[in-house]
Amino acid sequence: MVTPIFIVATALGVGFAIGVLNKFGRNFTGALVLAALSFMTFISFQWFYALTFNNLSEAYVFTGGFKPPFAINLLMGQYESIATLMINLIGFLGAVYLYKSLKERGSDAQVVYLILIMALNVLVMTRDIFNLFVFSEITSVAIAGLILLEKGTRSISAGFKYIIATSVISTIFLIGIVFAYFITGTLNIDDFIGISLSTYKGGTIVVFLIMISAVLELKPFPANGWGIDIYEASEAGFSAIISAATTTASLFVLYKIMAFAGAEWNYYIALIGMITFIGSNLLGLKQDNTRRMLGYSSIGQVGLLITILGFKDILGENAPFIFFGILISHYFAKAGLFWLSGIINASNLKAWSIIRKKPILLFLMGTFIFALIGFPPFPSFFAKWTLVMDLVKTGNIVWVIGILLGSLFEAIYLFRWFGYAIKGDAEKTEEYKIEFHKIIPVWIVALSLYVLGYFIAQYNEFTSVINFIPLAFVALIFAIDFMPVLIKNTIAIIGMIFYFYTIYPQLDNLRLIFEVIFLIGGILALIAGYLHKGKRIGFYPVALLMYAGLTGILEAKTTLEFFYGWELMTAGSYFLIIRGKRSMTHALSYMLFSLAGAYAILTAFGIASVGQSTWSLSIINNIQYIPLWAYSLLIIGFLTKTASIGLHIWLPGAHAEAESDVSPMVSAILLKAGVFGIVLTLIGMGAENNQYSELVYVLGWLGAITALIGNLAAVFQEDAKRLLAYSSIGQLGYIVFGFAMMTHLGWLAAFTYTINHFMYKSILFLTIGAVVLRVKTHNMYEMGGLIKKMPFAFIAVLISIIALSGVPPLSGFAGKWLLYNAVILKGWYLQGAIAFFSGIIAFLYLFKLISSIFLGQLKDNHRNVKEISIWFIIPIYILIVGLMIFAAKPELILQPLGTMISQYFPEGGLNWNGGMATTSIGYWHGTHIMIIVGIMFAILFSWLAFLSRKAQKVKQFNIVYSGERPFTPETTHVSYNIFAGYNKALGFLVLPWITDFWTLTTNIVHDISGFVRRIYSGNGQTYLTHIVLYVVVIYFVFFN
Amino acid sequence: MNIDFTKLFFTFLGLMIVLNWGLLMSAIMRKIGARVAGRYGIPWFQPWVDLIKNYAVRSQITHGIMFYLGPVFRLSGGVGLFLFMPILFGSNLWSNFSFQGDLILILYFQFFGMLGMALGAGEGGQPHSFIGISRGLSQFTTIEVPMTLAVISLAVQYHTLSISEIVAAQQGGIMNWTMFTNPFATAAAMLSLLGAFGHSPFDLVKAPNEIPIGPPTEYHGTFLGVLRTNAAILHVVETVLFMNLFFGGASNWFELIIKSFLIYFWSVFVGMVFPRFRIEQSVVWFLKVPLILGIIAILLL
Amino acid sequence: MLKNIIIAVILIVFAVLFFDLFMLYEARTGLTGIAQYYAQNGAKEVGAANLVTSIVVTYRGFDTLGEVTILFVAASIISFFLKLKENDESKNISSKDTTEILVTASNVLVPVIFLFGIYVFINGHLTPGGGFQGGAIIATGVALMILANPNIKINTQIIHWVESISGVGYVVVGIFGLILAGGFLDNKITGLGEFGALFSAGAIPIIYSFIGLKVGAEISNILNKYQKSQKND
Amino acid sequence: MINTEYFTLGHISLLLGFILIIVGFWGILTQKNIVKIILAFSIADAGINILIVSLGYVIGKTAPIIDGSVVQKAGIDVSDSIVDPVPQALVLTSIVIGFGVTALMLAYAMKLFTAKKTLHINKFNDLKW
Repeated sequence: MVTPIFIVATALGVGFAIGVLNKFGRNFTGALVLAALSFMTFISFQWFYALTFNNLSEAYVFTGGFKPPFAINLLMGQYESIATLMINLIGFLGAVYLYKSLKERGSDAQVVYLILIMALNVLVMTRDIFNLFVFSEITSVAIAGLILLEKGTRSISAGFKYIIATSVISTIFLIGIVFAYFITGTLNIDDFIGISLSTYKGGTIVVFLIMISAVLELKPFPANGWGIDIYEASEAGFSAIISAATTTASLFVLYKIMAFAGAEWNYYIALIGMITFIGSNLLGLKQDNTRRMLGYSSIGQVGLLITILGFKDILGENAPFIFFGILISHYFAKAGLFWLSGIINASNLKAWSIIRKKPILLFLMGTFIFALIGFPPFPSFFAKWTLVMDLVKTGNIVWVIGILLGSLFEAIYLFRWFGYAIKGDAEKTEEYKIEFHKIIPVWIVALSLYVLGYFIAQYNEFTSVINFIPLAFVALIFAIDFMPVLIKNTIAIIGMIFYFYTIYPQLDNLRLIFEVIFLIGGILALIAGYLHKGKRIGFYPVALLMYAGLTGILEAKTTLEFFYGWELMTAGSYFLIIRGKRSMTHALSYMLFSLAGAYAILTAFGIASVGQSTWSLSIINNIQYIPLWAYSLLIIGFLTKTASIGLHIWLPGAHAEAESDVSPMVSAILLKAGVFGIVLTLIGMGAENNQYSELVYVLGWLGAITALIGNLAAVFQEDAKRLLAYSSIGQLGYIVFGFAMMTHLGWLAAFTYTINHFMYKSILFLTIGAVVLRVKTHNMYEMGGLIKKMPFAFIAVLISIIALSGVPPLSGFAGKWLLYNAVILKGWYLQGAIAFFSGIIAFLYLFKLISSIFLGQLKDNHRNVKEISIWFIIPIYILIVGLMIFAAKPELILQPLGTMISQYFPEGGLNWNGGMATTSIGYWHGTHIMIIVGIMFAILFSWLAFLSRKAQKVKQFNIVYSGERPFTPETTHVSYNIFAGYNKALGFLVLPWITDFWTLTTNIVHDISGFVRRIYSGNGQTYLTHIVLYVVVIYFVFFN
Repeated sequence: MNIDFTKLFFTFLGLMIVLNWGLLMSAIMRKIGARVAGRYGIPWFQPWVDLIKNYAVRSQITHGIMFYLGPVFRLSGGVGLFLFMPILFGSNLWSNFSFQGDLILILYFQFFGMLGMALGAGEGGQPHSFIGISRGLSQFTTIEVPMTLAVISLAVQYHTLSISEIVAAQQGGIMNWTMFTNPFATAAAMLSLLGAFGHSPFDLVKAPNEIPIGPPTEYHGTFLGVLRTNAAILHVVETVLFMNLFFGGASNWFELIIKSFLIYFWSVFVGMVFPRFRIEQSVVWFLKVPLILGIIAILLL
Repeated sequence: MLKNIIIAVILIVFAVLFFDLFMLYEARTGLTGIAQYYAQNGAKEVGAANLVTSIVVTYRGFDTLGEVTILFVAASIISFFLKLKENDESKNISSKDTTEILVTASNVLVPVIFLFGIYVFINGHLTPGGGFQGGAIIATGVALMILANPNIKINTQIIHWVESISGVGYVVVGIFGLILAGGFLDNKITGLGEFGALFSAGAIPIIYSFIGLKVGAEISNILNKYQKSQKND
Repeated sequence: MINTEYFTLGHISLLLGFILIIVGFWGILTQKNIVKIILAFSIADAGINILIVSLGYVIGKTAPIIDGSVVQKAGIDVSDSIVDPVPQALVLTSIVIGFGVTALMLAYAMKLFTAKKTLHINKFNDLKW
């Protein structure tokens, strides 16, 4: 074992020696610095490994040959080893990244960099408070110098602000230190802990001074203008070091100081952190400069970490896991993002669209952003989960709300930025080249995030249950992303079939239904993907990511697994959605609603775990602490995914703009995840013995109104896919309504709708998508007469709209019939009437859909279009077969469904007598009706065909038209705004007031952000005033 | 399903009776209308003449397969409604196939013909068809609202969705009719009936003089014949539905004829008095008084 | 106006805070804590007559290493911060002629000042003074040279050599302490020698010499950079 | 209130230190010239150094250098006759650090002046919000 003092000795030895060795050139000194850093990394890694895996006990390093407190000592313990490893690793990678900048500035800059990293190590390890001061001064001075790596006035003024600010802070720190020495006669931190400094006479004020300066070093909001400037002004590679390494060290300093500050500080620390977290992320919203935005994000993340430190006693043994989980994610991700920002060199967020030229950079950027927000499989996911669980368990729900609010703010600007990168309008097309030494560190940190995510998950008992196999499959697909579609699609389909085959015996009937929808539906939608030529870069990994998440939800045995699957699904579907044209804003709002929903679910899981000894998903069946809130949160969370009214604004755009074979995935399949969640929640509420009738009553109304508004809005659409999207909202409204009834029949109806909606909405989206591919427009009024060109598509749409509208004899009627019976038996007449009203409204848009596209006048530019692709016809007709079987033999599906529902609602099911289903009020024989209608239809058709056998086929335009010939198909094809009268009568119901509401909310938040950030006037003196004012305020708050 | 040929025969017979009664009824109504307007009117056999003429037209044109399917769907809708409707109370032979499905089936089967017709007409590419259909569908959505409320009210009142049982519950005197036991539901339904029959003021679907005859503009010859046949059947079946639900049903053909005539006359009567609504007017109209009546019917349960 | 009030309030609150601290203070009549330990054992353990030196160089030697480092870092930063463009190197600094007295005095005094500085750091373990003080004194000499002749060419190579070698030497001595004695920067790598003699207190005179040279070199370096940067104008 | 009986040399220098710090802070917060701000910082720094030294003061004791002037107990135990040596060591460090930081600040000031030909701090607000 190499003693940790060699970290210092190496850095200083090399650093001092370079003054002579610089004769050998800057490359030589650069290599020397790298060698020193790698040796330092090796030392801390060696300690980390020994302390973690070989159960070595922590080691003190004594300097001067005397024992503390008489001499300065360093400690290398478990946490120190992690922190120093992190600092040295990022130091090394950063040096690789900055190699050229440092070289350009000469050996002096190289040395300063090396010494900075060394000083950060000492900050972590030292146990002497004055030594802490000395090395924090070294850090400050070194940072102030290295800011100058970036040339120009901006970096100089930022550096000056930084150095005067840190000087003031260290003045306060020093006063605290000397008085601490004066009252205790020692400078050793362990002594302070031993004698509990704060209980000394005057100890509180001394601790206050020390603590406040340690906090100020971490740039708390709002006394942090000087700190944000350096993120913006310094060279990207160095911002990464500040954000990753300096932060780690400063947090560690705070941690050490908190050890002797006394528990009464914990609350204030947590509060300071929380204000910083929320405040910084709020201000991040208004930023359009990348680095500055990342700076706000960094400070925000530090705020969160400070809060965690404040809660360390409450979090108990999970505290290190949470702290390091979030810290490591932040550290890698933020370093990676800063480095990327140096490679791309686009200061304005909108200019980031140039990153698209190198898709692999997008992958890296996405990795970092998702890691920052806390998506699986990154460490922050597990840490945030544990944090929220523990905070809720200990009754700190308000804090959880704060954390989630801050995270949401952060998500807004980070995903907005990501959206610009993926989909923004690329104005400039200037080439940029990626330097090898710059991209390598980025790759290393990105891959480390994945690897660490896996290992972190294994670390904890309750996180080790995660099933990583689907994710591994996604990784495999990602690895072969360079292959053509044919191969990837086949592998994906085979993989999903195989996975379905292995997984289905493990699932109960409820989950099996959803698994069929998710996986079989997914496979069918993937078949359409064969249409694509080329590589379709990036599609398969994200599609499979979504499916991995979806199946993860079903397999989940614990709340963590469920949430893990949920987040994977959100991530995958986000990417699927943003792949569409013009879907930047839609994907953003999808992500934000999903995240807000996910946070609601997370909080609810936390509440559910109060008083439980297990993490099993079944804890939601027996929530002991504020159950009504928990269930409400769960429902709200899941309603974001089912796009209930009020939470639906993301859906129309997202579905409409998605690619042709993606729309069915995100509509017919994805929305069902929300349905599954609602089912789970309602089962949790006790199904038949449900005590939350008010909640489900509200839910029922919500469902009915969603159905009405969704369908009504669909009527007024001109974009075919948008129409279908609104229709999905309406259909999901029925489903929610059905489940909310909490009766056997209600659930049966809802499940029938669920299955039906999956089938007919898949067919519709696939068909319309395929048509759109042929005619190159979404607008229905630009189509028309396509029945002649695409009879197969027409038949598919015809059958599915008959099913959707609920007209007998197809399967949609089963749902309507069940719903009627359920409504009447439940007594929800008015809600029921609204639901049925909206069901009839569906006719309007269905007619518009089919007639505008397939009937009427063929447009001149479509005279040569062909039938839709065979790769679409195959899955469409497989689904049609399914639909017809359901229609002809409904008992095949309804009977097992009934059996399954009987577990939860034993009473009031259907009675089956052969094919005849009866309830206490109604009856229905699906098969017979099908036969009767079929025979009748056949007879009448033959009759008419016989009578009209001599009818002569005429060409287009040969119509009754006052003896004139219509001029163009455009003027003759009645489609645009066809329901104008209806709009005049009922259009007021679908005025976009919900969108307006959300827009207003967004604007208000942004205005607040814009207003608050004016405190950052850019004036260094103002920042100093902020710092001292902050001290004053905390002084008053703490001492009242 | 065991095929009962006797029953099948009676079903066919019933269909014929209904068809002819429907034709006759339409002739009577037109005659009444003419007299009110001070004209002489048509002879009573005019509908038969028209029908035969239509079926006999020799030259026909078609716009495609869906153009055929439109009238077929339409007629299937009418015939299907007849098939699933118990015609006479207490008679197994005249109850058709009503034991395969209940009131909900009837309600939703109405859409079968409508939807098919809309699509068939659509293939013609005739702008007036589209206009007619869009008006028809718009109006239809709101017509159904009071009707739905009335049906729910009835189902709750009688605790069944079976039409036969609803009729059975109304036996034993005129005061047992739904008309008296649930007057608000009856009123709501009867107002929605006005829309369903499409007489003035709700005749903007076909809107003569405005968009020739709306959806079927492009249809002629046998196609038109089929549509006319359907219209006759449908009118009777719809009145029979109302009769069954609200006016005690009928235990013999005579009673059926009287009641269906009166119910049909109600819509003709209103049509004589009021001028045509515009679409937004009629949509809103159904969401006012009829809707309120329907809600009252529900709330009074 | 508001700003002034805020500043006034801030200063008042700080005054209150300091007053609290002031009230904590009561004059000591004896030593406590680690100071007492140093007073009792310092001479014995470290062997330096100047207790402050034994604390600075040995007990808290690690701090001192940091101190040296901070000067080194500051000097390095200033040297790349104020680095001149190639063509500026040869320019002359325009300034008024310095007085004869200053030039003469500097010629006489500079060697004496250097000597005095060396004396101060070599005797740092015995008398008041030490490496920092000595180094600072040496740098004063350099400052005087610059004042006397603003265009003087200071041999930066020597400064760098001195700085580097003394810096590395300091670290190496520290590592010897780790290997041969009780820990990094332990002075007992040689015998402690006779108390109060010049060659006593183990490695302290060596370390203090390194520090003195290094500090002198560093400060001179900074002065040199400031001097050169005047060529910019 | 302050008991004048115990108002020693230590008190006076301590008070002086505090006053200097406050003055320094006042200068930092109000002066617009960057060099003046740096000077103000130096004043505050000096105040702290005075503070540190004052805290090591022991009534009636001498400097912690073991020579003839100090009373030695057994051997070389001088704990009864010297002032606290630790603050003296600390103040040395503090001074050196203050020197380094001030030097760097001045370098910055020079560069800032070169950039904008002014030392008014309000002019250097390119980065904001």
